[in-house]
Amino acid sequence: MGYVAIKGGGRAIAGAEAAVEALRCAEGSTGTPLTLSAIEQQLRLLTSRVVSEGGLYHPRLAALAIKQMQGDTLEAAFALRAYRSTKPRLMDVPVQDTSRMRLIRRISSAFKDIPGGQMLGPTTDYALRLMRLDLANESPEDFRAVTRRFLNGVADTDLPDTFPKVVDALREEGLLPPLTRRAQAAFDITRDPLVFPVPRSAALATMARAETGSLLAIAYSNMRGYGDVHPTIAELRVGYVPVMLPHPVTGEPIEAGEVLMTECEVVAMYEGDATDGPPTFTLGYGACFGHNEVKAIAMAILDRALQKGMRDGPSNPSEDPEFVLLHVDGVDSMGFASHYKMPHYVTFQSDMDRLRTTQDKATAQPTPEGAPS
Amino acid sequence: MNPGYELPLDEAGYSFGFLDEYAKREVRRTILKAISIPGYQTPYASREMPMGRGFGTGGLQVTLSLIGKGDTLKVIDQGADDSVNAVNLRHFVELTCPGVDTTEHTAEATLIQSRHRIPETPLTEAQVLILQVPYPDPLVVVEPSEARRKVMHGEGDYSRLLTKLYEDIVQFDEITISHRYPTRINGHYVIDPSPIPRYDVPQLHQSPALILLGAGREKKIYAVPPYTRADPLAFDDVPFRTEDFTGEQGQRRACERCGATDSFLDELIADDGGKHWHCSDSDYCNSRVAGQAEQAQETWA
Amino acid sequence: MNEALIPALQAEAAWCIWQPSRQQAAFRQLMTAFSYPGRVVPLASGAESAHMLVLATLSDSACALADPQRLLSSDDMRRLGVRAGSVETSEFVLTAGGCTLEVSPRLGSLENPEQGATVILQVSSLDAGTQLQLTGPGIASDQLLQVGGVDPNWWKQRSEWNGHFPLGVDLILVAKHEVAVLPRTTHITFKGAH
Amino acid sequence: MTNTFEAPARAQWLRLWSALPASTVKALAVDLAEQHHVEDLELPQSGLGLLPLTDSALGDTYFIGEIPLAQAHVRVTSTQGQSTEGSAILVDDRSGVARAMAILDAVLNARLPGCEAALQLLEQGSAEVAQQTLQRRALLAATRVDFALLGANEENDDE
Repeated sequence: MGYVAIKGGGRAIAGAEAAVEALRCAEGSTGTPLTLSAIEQQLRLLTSRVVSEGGLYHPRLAALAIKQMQGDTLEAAFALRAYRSTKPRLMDVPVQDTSRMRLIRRISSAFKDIPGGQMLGPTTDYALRLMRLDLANESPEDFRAVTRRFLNGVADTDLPDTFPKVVDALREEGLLPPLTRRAQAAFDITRDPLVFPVPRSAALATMARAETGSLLAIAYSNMRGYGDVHPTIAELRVGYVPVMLPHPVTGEPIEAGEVLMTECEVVAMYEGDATDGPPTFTLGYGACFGHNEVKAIAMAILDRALQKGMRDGPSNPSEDPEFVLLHVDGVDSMGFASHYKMPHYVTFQSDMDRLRTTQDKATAQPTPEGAPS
Repeated sequence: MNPGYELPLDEAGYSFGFLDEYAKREVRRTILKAISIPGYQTPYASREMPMGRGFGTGGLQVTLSLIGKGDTLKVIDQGADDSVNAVNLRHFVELTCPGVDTTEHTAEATLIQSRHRIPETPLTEAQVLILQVPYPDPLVVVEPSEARRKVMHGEGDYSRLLTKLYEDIVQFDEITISHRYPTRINGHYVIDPSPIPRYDVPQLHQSPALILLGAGREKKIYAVPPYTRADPLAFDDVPFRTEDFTGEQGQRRACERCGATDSFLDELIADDGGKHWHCSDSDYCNSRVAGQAEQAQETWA
Repeated sequence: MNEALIPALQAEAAWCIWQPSRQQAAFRQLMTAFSYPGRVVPLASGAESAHMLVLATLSDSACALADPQRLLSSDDMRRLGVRAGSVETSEFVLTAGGCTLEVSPRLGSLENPEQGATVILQVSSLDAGTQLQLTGPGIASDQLLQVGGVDPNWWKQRSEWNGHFPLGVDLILVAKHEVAVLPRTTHITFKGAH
Repeated sequence: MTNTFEAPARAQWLRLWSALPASTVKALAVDLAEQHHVEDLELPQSGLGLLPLTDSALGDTYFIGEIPLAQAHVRVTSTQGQSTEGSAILVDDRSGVARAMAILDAVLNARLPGCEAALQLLEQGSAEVAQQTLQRRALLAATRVDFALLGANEENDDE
């Protein structure tokens, strides 16, 4: 047990706050504060992670949270979540169409020549993980020249900004079951508790704002052998989806803004004993705010695994909706882990009272095995 | 964001009570239903708060939906106003609710938010007690499915829970539940009274003050209305027992600070390894010490 | 949306019932009335209408309100932002005590008794009329309440609706400026004839 | 050049104005508010909206997360008594900017005095958007995998 804080808690907390701030600014005389746009641009993948795990597409606020939380993605996502509680819900947004995504990257590992072509976009997939020492002392002039030089180097093209989805091509060939739009209303995880069984829309929403590492770990368990998805990436897309909303006066849809997102479909082996009709491939779907490919792929694999679990019952952890969905949220899990740091003196006191009483009773009338002590 | 975007610092101020008005209205509707159905875990859309799940977000959402100018708030954790978590919550309310007073004196408070204790000083009709709840449903131990638990609660069917208690007695000759002691409200719903010690459970019974319980992570609010029966589950032959503070010589231990023999005690271990006993309710202890000081002065005068 | 219409209402004397701070104070009075059934609690003041203040405090676009006797203007409904619903399906029912309802409001279910309706009943007075003797949660020994302008059949209907706890309806009795509440748990016995 | 610029469909206006610094748009709105009488039909608000998408595997609708929303709805009445409604809804958290665009929206739609300036901002905005589109296309064009050319000569991978 220990020391009960009768006094001093307040002073200690104020001190802790100051101590954290002191370390944030400890760079000293040579230090310059990070600007939010620098974080949003130069740490764009970190910002992406925070907007998706925070469940709110606001890159600038995410950048502020990253600065304030000194780079802790869990805490930054948490700050974004809490901010949501102060804002009213203004309207029911109509369903948006991701095929209108303005792409910056698009690949398929299933087909060489996909309609519209493959474009690697800004990826480090094939980059050698060698330290670029030239970045150590980058001059502002060089830094600012880079993008301009890149643009000048590229000949203007007649590329469209939207492309057909690969899975649609597969459907036309009959390799995938036709897309049957479902009427069922989407599950709102920000308002309704997850009481199992939950619809697939609840699973997709939960994974879309899940913590990347948690999602990856459970998906990896399936890839390694605690599962049988064996995915092939039909298409992985990164781009900006225009958000079309009805003009309050005319009622006609207008473009109110854009949202950067990553979307991925994986094809998994067909199910021999599937439905009636001829066997087809099965699909898994993953998507999240921002540019976060590992998260989208992990989610797609888990979606496919959960589809199986929801239909036939789980045969391993990654197919169990309750196991997966209740343990991938970074804000919940982090919060609960942290709360154990709080005082539990009173409950522990009455625990000891119960233990002693039962011990006394046990010693009073010793059992053959002898009394616990 | 567009290159030209700037955060709306002029528009970014937090509104009174942090939560948006729609969220408050929903919590308020939920509270009224919880009072109308004593002990029933009323579901609501719990919002994320700027502190971790498990740090009292449920109690806090209730407090923020109640509080207004003219209120005086007391926040305690483990019975102490200056316990780190209590300080943190009080600071947050001071930050987001300008014009609200805070106090450490139970008697002065109109709202009391607490984790793990009910103050020793009896509450009045002018006060509301808000308890932070980590696990709201006492039936979880016997029934994993919430759908089935809701039916059992509705029917007031707690046979399986009583069986569980009875098995305890058979094994240990004693009910081993230390805190969160299942308690039946107005003869129907059995609640988890939050992790208060058994010592505090009798205070739920016929309390003049309204008692609200908020579980943020589990998205539930329930209530023990004033002047309402609250009976801890027990058996005729094995009665409900509160914590026992009898010392080696069979006397009731006293607080070594204020001498109280009628309060819940914290057991402290000093650096020399010796055991010491203090009131867990710091305000109760402090005001007794202060009272004794006054008396001492009077006797000198 | 309530907040959105504040300017439109500036003209009216009663506009402040749309203010968050006013609604917070009103809620606390209502909560007291729910906690101590049968106690007459002052609510509205001056030009404020008590039943509008109750609705502004408790209802919004997330709920449905039934108004079978058309006691509210369409402007009132728009300002509340509440959905108009039928008596059988709405969370809130606003009605005059003079006449009874043809159909039963929502009583909730065994699993979700909170879905039982809240009925806002307009009465002529809370200090004269039928004498009710009340017992139940929130009442130390017993509580007397006098209610004027309520059709005697109301009490019959209420006891039928609340016959199977936890199902039932909760009643907010609203006079000009005061309210008194009869939650489903309150038991009524009548003192003398009326 | 302003004269030659054709006003795009009203559905595009907000996107184009949004591409400009908010200060520019707000400044014009202030001018217009001085020339005309502006009343708020709804209080300008900022808040959130859940973003529903359709998944391309099974066609389920789901919420990927929330987006900030700011909206305003005004009536603008000119000194000649000509009256018209304008409004704006943005993926943004600045109700002030939404209100400014709502005013521009009304003035330009009814061709009230001052609409030329609003039109000019549209032109500037479309230039910005064109620039942005060019940048994104470059990301694609520079990284296109042309299987036809593989092996032929790695060097000119462009087209």
